Amino acid sequence: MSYKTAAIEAQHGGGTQPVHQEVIIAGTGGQGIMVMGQLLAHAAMAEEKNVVWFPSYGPETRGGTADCTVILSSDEIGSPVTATPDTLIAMTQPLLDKFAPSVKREGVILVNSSLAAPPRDRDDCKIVSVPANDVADELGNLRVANMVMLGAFTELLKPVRLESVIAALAEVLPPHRKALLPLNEKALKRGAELAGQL
Amino acid sequence: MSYKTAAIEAQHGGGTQPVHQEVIIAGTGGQGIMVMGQLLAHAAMAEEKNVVWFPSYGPETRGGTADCTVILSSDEIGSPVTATPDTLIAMTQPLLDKFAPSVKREGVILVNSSLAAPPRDRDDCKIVSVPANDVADELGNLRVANMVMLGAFTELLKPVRLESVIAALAEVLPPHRKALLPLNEKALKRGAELAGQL
Amino acid sequence: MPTITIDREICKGCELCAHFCPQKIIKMADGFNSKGYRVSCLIDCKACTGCALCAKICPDVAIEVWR
Amino acid sequence: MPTITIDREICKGCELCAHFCPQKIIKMADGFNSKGYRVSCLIDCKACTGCALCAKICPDVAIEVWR
Amino acid sequence: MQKVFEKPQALSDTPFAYCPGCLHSVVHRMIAEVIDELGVLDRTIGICPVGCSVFMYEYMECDMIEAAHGRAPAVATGVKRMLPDSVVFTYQGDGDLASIGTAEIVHAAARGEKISVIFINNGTYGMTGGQMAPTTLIGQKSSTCPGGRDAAAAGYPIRVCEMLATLDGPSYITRVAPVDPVGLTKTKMAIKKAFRNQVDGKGFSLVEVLSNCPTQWKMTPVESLSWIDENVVPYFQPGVFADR
Amino acid sequence: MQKVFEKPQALSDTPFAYCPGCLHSVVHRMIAEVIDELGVLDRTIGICPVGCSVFMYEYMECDMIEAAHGRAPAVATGVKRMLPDSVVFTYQGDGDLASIGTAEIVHAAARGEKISVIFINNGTYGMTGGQMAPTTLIGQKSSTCPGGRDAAAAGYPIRVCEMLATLDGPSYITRVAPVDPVGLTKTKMAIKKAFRNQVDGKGFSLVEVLSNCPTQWKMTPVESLSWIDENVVPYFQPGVFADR
Amino acid sequence: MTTKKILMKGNEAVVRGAIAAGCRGFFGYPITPQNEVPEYMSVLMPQAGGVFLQAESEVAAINMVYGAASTGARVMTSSSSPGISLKQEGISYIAACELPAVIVNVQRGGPGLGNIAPGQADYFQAVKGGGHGDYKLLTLAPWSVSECFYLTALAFDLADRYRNPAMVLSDAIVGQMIEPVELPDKIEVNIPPKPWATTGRKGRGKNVINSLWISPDQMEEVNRRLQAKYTLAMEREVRYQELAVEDADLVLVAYGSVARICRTAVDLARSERLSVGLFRPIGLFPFPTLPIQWLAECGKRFLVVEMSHGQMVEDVRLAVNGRAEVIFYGRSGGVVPTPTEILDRIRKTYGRSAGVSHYRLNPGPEARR
Amino acid sequence: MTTKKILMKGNEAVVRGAIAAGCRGFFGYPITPQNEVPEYMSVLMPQAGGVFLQAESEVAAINMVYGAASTGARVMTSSSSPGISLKQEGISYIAACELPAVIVNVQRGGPGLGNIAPGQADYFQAVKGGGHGDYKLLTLAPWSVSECFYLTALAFDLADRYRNPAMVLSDAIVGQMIEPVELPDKIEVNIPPKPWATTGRKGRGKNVINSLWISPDQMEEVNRRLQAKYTLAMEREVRYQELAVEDADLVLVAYGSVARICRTAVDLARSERLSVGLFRPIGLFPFPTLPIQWLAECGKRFLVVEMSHGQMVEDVRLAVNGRAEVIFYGRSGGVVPTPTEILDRIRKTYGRSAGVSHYRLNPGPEARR
Ligand SMILES: Cc1ncc(C[n+]2csc(CCOP(=O)(O)OP(=O)(O)O)c2C)c(N)n1
Ligand SMILES: Cc1ncc(C[n+]2csc(CCOP(=O)(O)OP(=O)(O)O)c2C)c(N)n1
Ligand code: SF4
Ligand code: SF4
Ligand code: SF4
Ligand code: SF4
Ligand code: SF4
Ligand code: SF4
Ligand SMILES: [Mg+2]
Ligand SMILES: [Mg+2]
Repeated sequence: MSYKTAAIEAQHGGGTQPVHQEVIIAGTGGQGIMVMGQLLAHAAMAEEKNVVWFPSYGPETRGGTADCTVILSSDEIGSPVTATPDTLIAMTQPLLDKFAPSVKREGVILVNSSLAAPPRDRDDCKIVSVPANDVADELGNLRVANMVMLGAFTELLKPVRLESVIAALAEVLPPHRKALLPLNEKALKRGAELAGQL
Repeated sequence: MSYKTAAIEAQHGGGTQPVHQEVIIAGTGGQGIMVMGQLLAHAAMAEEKNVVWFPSYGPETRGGTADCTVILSSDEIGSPVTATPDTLIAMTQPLLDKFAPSVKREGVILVNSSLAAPPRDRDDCKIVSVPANDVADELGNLRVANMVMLGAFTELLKPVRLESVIAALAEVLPPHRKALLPLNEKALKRGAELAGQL
Repeated sequence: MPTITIDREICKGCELCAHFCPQKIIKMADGFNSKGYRVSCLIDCKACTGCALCAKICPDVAIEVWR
Repeated sequence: MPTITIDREICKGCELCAHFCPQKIIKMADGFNSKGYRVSCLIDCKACTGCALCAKICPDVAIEVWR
Repeated sequence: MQKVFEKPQALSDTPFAYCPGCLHSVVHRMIAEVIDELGVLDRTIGICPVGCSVFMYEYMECDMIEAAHGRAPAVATGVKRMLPDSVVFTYQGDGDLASIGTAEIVHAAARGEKISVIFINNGTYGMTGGQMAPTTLIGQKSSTCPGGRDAAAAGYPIRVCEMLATLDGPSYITRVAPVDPVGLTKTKMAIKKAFRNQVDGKGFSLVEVLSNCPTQWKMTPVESLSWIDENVVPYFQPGVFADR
Repeated sequence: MQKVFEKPQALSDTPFAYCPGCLHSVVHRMIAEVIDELGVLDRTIGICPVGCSVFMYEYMECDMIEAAHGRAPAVATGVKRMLPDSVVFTYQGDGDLASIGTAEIVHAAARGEKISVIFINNGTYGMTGGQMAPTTLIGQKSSTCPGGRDAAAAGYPIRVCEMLATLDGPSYITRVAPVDPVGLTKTKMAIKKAFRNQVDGKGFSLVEVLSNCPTQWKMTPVESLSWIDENVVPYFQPGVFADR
Repeated sequence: MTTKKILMKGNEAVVRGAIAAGCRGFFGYPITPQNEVPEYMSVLMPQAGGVFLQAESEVAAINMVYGAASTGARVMTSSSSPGISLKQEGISYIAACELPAVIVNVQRGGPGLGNIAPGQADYFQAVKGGGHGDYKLLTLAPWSVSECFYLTALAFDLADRYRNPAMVLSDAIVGQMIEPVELPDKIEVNIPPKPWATTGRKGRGKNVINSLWISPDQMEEVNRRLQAKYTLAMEREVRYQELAVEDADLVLVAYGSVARICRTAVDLARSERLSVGLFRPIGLFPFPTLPIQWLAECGKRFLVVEMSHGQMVEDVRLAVNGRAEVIFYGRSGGVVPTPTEILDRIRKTYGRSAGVSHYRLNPGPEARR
Repeated sequence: MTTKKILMKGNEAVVRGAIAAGCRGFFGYPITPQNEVPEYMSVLMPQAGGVFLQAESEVAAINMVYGAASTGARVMTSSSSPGISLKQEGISYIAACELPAVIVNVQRGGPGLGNIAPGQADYFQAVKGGGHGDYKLLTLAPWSVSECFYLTALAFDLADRYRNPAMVLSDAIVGQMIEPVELPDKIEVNIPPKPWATTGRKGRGKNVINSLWISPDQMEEVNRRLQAKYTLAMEREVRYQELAVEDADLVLVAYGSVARICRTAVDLARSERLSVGLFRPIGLFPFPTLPIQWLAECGKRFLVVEMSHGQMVEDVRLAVNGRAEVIFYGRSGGVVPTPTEILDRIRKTYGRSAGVSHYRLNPGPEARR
């Protein structure tokens, strides 16, 4: 019994088809970056996948940038960090610039094209532009730009089902945001729709 | 050139006849134990001897016991502490009891017989009783009991000359005790006198 | 004629200037700047007294006042 | 008749009892105790009122009062 | 036509990273204006705290030192004692000054240390996520008193000005509320006086600014100012507590 | 004839190691008497400081904890919160309480922590050799201000009672001077009230005792009491600063 | 008995582990990246009938813990690097008084104010003694959310068993990451009787909690007692995990989050047919000296990976004692080594002849040979 | 140019050394056995035109030093064990900001409140890092009153040379003992220019003293810079003294006051014809690793003597790296080992065949083999 099989068998005892997705979501504090990752994590758990979410903030809670890593896998997850994500979801230009070079070849880069221009030097990746802020503005609240992006990502990569993400909303949104639940759902769906059209 | 000679030559380049005296002076805080040791140290330095003085107190400055070690030597002094003094000057019973067993065979134990009874189990040592408090009381100030003892010690062991000790008084006594200088000198002499009579 | 200029790239859309303006001539614009903030703008230059209250409360020093 | 007892082995000779005694009947003794302190003593039992002021100020609780 | 209001010289070009509507940067600007007006940019040394204003050294054009949480008054003391001709100020939050740094501020005040302290009381730990501060009001919610501050469990808010005014050291102690035009003006004047005291060789000056934290209070900036007016001011009365 | 004054039960038989004439042990005795009188020996936990009274645990018959220098109020808080039915007191010197432990005493007071604090203000660091304390008077000599305390260099003495009385937390704050028969009686009464407050479920109580240090002051005990009366009392006025 | 799988943050699991273990007193002060600990405590502790108190500072918090632990209750505090530095005097007191208590350090990037990114540069402080005097903290290092729960609970047991403070040495990755866990509703809690506690005499003789021993002989006696406990713990409380070491030629040594990253690096290396294994100390004090010594005697080489400039590597070198090559790779200041960069390091070192490494104090961030 | 011989206390010599080296700011808080330092400072510093300030606490003192050092002046603080623990956060900040400053620790018996007798159990805290993060203190250990003077002065030079805090690790023996010294009236003082100091801009661009680096890459850069300095110091600043080691078979290793006691023990041993020598590290960080390694390669055995339960012995073992036997003898809690008991230990170990010692973490007070 090789080391690898041993480890997997010991921990899981089988499963469905092997999945492994490493996602980095990045933007500014206040854009709801963390919530995006957490929704993904909840959805993945509901679907019995292994998942780890790991955040990285700017200065304590304030000002500047925020990013989080979500790793979904049918295997047990070792490293909760990655230097080479499969997918990048970039909500602003500076963060796009920072992380775009790290995405794996053949990877996917989702760009919030309301605030950032798609990278030109990653023609080895699939680049998807989503005008998330504009769409959110249309929906009536700039704050749901994150949901638009997440919806698009889910539709595109299908790491989890959109319903699982929607189901997770209730658990993840902070109490004082509960009123916005329907709007968030709408934004997720709108994002998915957009991605479907691409 | 052996190790030992090398060290000595390097440091001194000769000297008078070799001397080495390790003295422990012990009593209660307030009895002027430290001053006794410091006077000895000053006198020794004035006589160009090597000397180290090292104090050991009870709780920070207060309550309980105090002792100090004085090592006088014509050699350079290594350890500033000793487990086996040549001489013990004990100002109270508890400290006498504590240190008497450590005195070297053939050593000397000076006992303040106003407050302590000479030890019975050290017949290998020279035991000298000085009723220092009574003498000090006679002199008009209990505080100079320490000087009585120191005078006696100097006369007996002659580690330094009594004049050197007297000369050191001016340097060692704290400013607010300067008025007591003549009394201290008197007490030193009285102690020496007593020891001479023994 | 007194007026103000608002640097829309610096503005964070906090609305304090609008709140403080005695003339009530600052409103929040449609759309947003490159950081995603909905910015403020002067809607009636003529009414501006140059009192600078908007500038004094602006946390981001986005406003300059001319008189 | 009120009186006090002073434990001379506990007494540290601070003289506060003498200072506080309204009857001024505590004085410092000649000689000293085994710790080398000159101790206080009641010099006039008859005059003691048992007011216990000496005891209340004695830092070393060396004084007991009888009444 | 001329510019009658613009960014002061003592403020750098770095954009503020504060949340929208946060008054931290309004106070920064006023300090910079005062430095300009007194012409002391070249001899001013500022001490920033640990708190949301931790990056103040990026915003100011004078020499700056980043202090450990709560210790700005001690750091300022070290600086001022070595350089008596300098103008030294600390800028501190309520967690920084009134909680972990209580001993340092009390003793700097008692020593009459010749420094100017700008104290931003926003009733919360803005930077670390809205925990209870020593100045959080009874009943006010925070991430460590989610049900609202309960005096029985968490005690009462501390009035720093009143407390320090019992000391003989301070020259000037005042509390201001920049929530309306008059409050803004008073705040600026108070800061100016606190700095001028140093120029005049006077001792310890402290300006407590009743400030906001729209993010942790979960309010809009405009709401946050009304909230100060209605809830904070009644407990923390503006005024001059020492002037000598 | 019966004994009308003797050593209280709550005091152990260990002889005091204080210098002759030091009032530390007078206050110890009063605390012990109060414990006896209130019948709380079995539920009292005392916290001793670092200072000359560091050995208080040897003198008391109740459970005792030796705190780190200045932290007795925090230690007491930990105890009292875990054992709300206990009677918890701290005993602290002026270096301990008013210097290194400033933050801890201010916050215990602000929280209205249900403890009794006995604060021995002797204007010096007795234990470590007579250094300047935060309560050393202007002009008073110490081993770290051998020429006398100079306000310009070392600031002004801190009036702890007045400072803490600005807080809403404390139930009872008083200063007493046991330098004469009346002062002795008031001291005892104040300590008793501070303890009774706990029995009654009330909050934070503090008794500041103007005490002496004949050794470091380089005076006889009798002189030291007059010195308090003539020099300390005028700056540190006895009185009740909070009672609610 | 386990509840269903739920998503949880490492810091929350610390809180739940503590409460499950019977912790009934929490005293802390906010600092990122551990803020979830006091925040969850402020909700859950009152529910459990315990005490939550936000202290005025870390210094006050550790002294409240000292007082609360004196009453015999299970109590804790939590902080991150700079805050832990402030607690050093208090920790030394708690150890000297032989009080059981738990201290959590969610390490961040340092030194100084540093940043709130992950770090492991407080290892020396934790295991050698950041405070004064000869004491040790029983130190556990979780690498997962589930271990945050179980090792925190274990820390309380160890603290009581040895009457000594125990530390949970977490970091910003372990504390901040969220993963699914299945936690038991209840765990077995055996709190030993504490006849020494200062609870009020209640009829017995008086108890005293004290670390002042003016007589050096008595103080040395206390020290000997402490050392005897540590010796016992060294025999009984060694905890570690080995992964694929049997046939490994090169053994990675790492703890906490870095061990997880190394685990992925081992997978990557194995897929390149490099015989690499992982040795993960779970307890940092007592350190798994003998198991490492044994591996060294088996002829393995070691690559120690830390988010520091070389701290745990000293304990590895002391264990190996010259018998095998010990290579170090470290990142610092909040930089997290990635699986690929570790793989890179493995590739570079792999196949080199196993010479004895010449130890240099403080190897730089680059490996030294 | 030297003055006449005078009697002086170690702590006073520290003060005189500091002032001779141009120290012009002292910020401290009383604690035995270092009280003579602030007391002499309060008199001598104003005479030298400098600042003496008694801080409200050790925490305040170290942060005053941080501020004062930021101005570029030579400044210092001093304390003893528990007080030094309280300074750990501040020390980490000073190191992170690359500020030169001197910290004196007159070590006493611990842990906890302990006592005021001599101790050496703060070695780990001093040289490994009691505060958070990867920093080092340039650490010097005097063994005589005269070294208290010269090493304190040197500490200021080192601090400036490396822009790093330096520690004088004294103890209650060295600090409290009085011996005759001949001190120079003046020593050479070369304070380098400090263009980074926050003195007010005075026409230049603004200066900032800061240890906050939110970006891990920048923070790592700071760490690499620190490590590079430490590496340089390891090459240049190794200080030690050897006594009679050439023909020695057994080498005592000890620092500070214990080294002096060992020196007498060496005399005693030599008089019994035992070939014993003494190796005394004068700098503790950088540690004299190579010289010890060299002695190990020459086949010497080592007996490390400390007033601790085994701290410096780890650095000796790391240097020896399995090449020779390392025996430990320690006393603690304020107990001072006497020359005769060390001689006893020498006698016992002498003549034993030189096997490689099996290292055990934390050897007890008794020697282990
Ligand atoms: C020693 C230490 N403890 C805690 C922290 C974490 N911390 C950073 S800012 C802060 C409080 C900030 O609150 P405040 O001072 O009120 O400033 P604000 O953010 O509200 O402006 C705390 C506790 C720290 N950095 N260092
Ligand atoms: C952290 C720490 N700092 C300093 C000391 C040294 N120290 C012991 S007692 C004391 C001050 C004592 O003064 P005070 O509190 O006024 O008590 P007193 O002796 O006058 O009764 C100090 C500074 C210590 N033990 N611990
Ligand atoms: S200057 Fe005055 S009137 Fe003009 S926009 Fe600003 S606030 Fe309004
Ligand atoms: S106050 Fe300043 S930042 Fe706020 S909306 Fe107006 S211009 Fe924008
Ligand atoms: S009881 Fe009163 S009268 Fe009697 S001796 Fe004492 S103080 Fe004097
Ligand atoms: S008050 Fe007490 S200790 Fe003082 S002299 Fe009187 S009996 Fe003695
Ligand atoms: S968290 Fe609060 S105090 Fe901090 S920047 Fe945002 S609004 Fe201002
Ligand atoms: S030093 Fe002062 S306070 Fe301490 S016991 Fe002596 S007289 Fe009392
Ligand atoms: Mg705040
Ligand atoms: Mg005092």
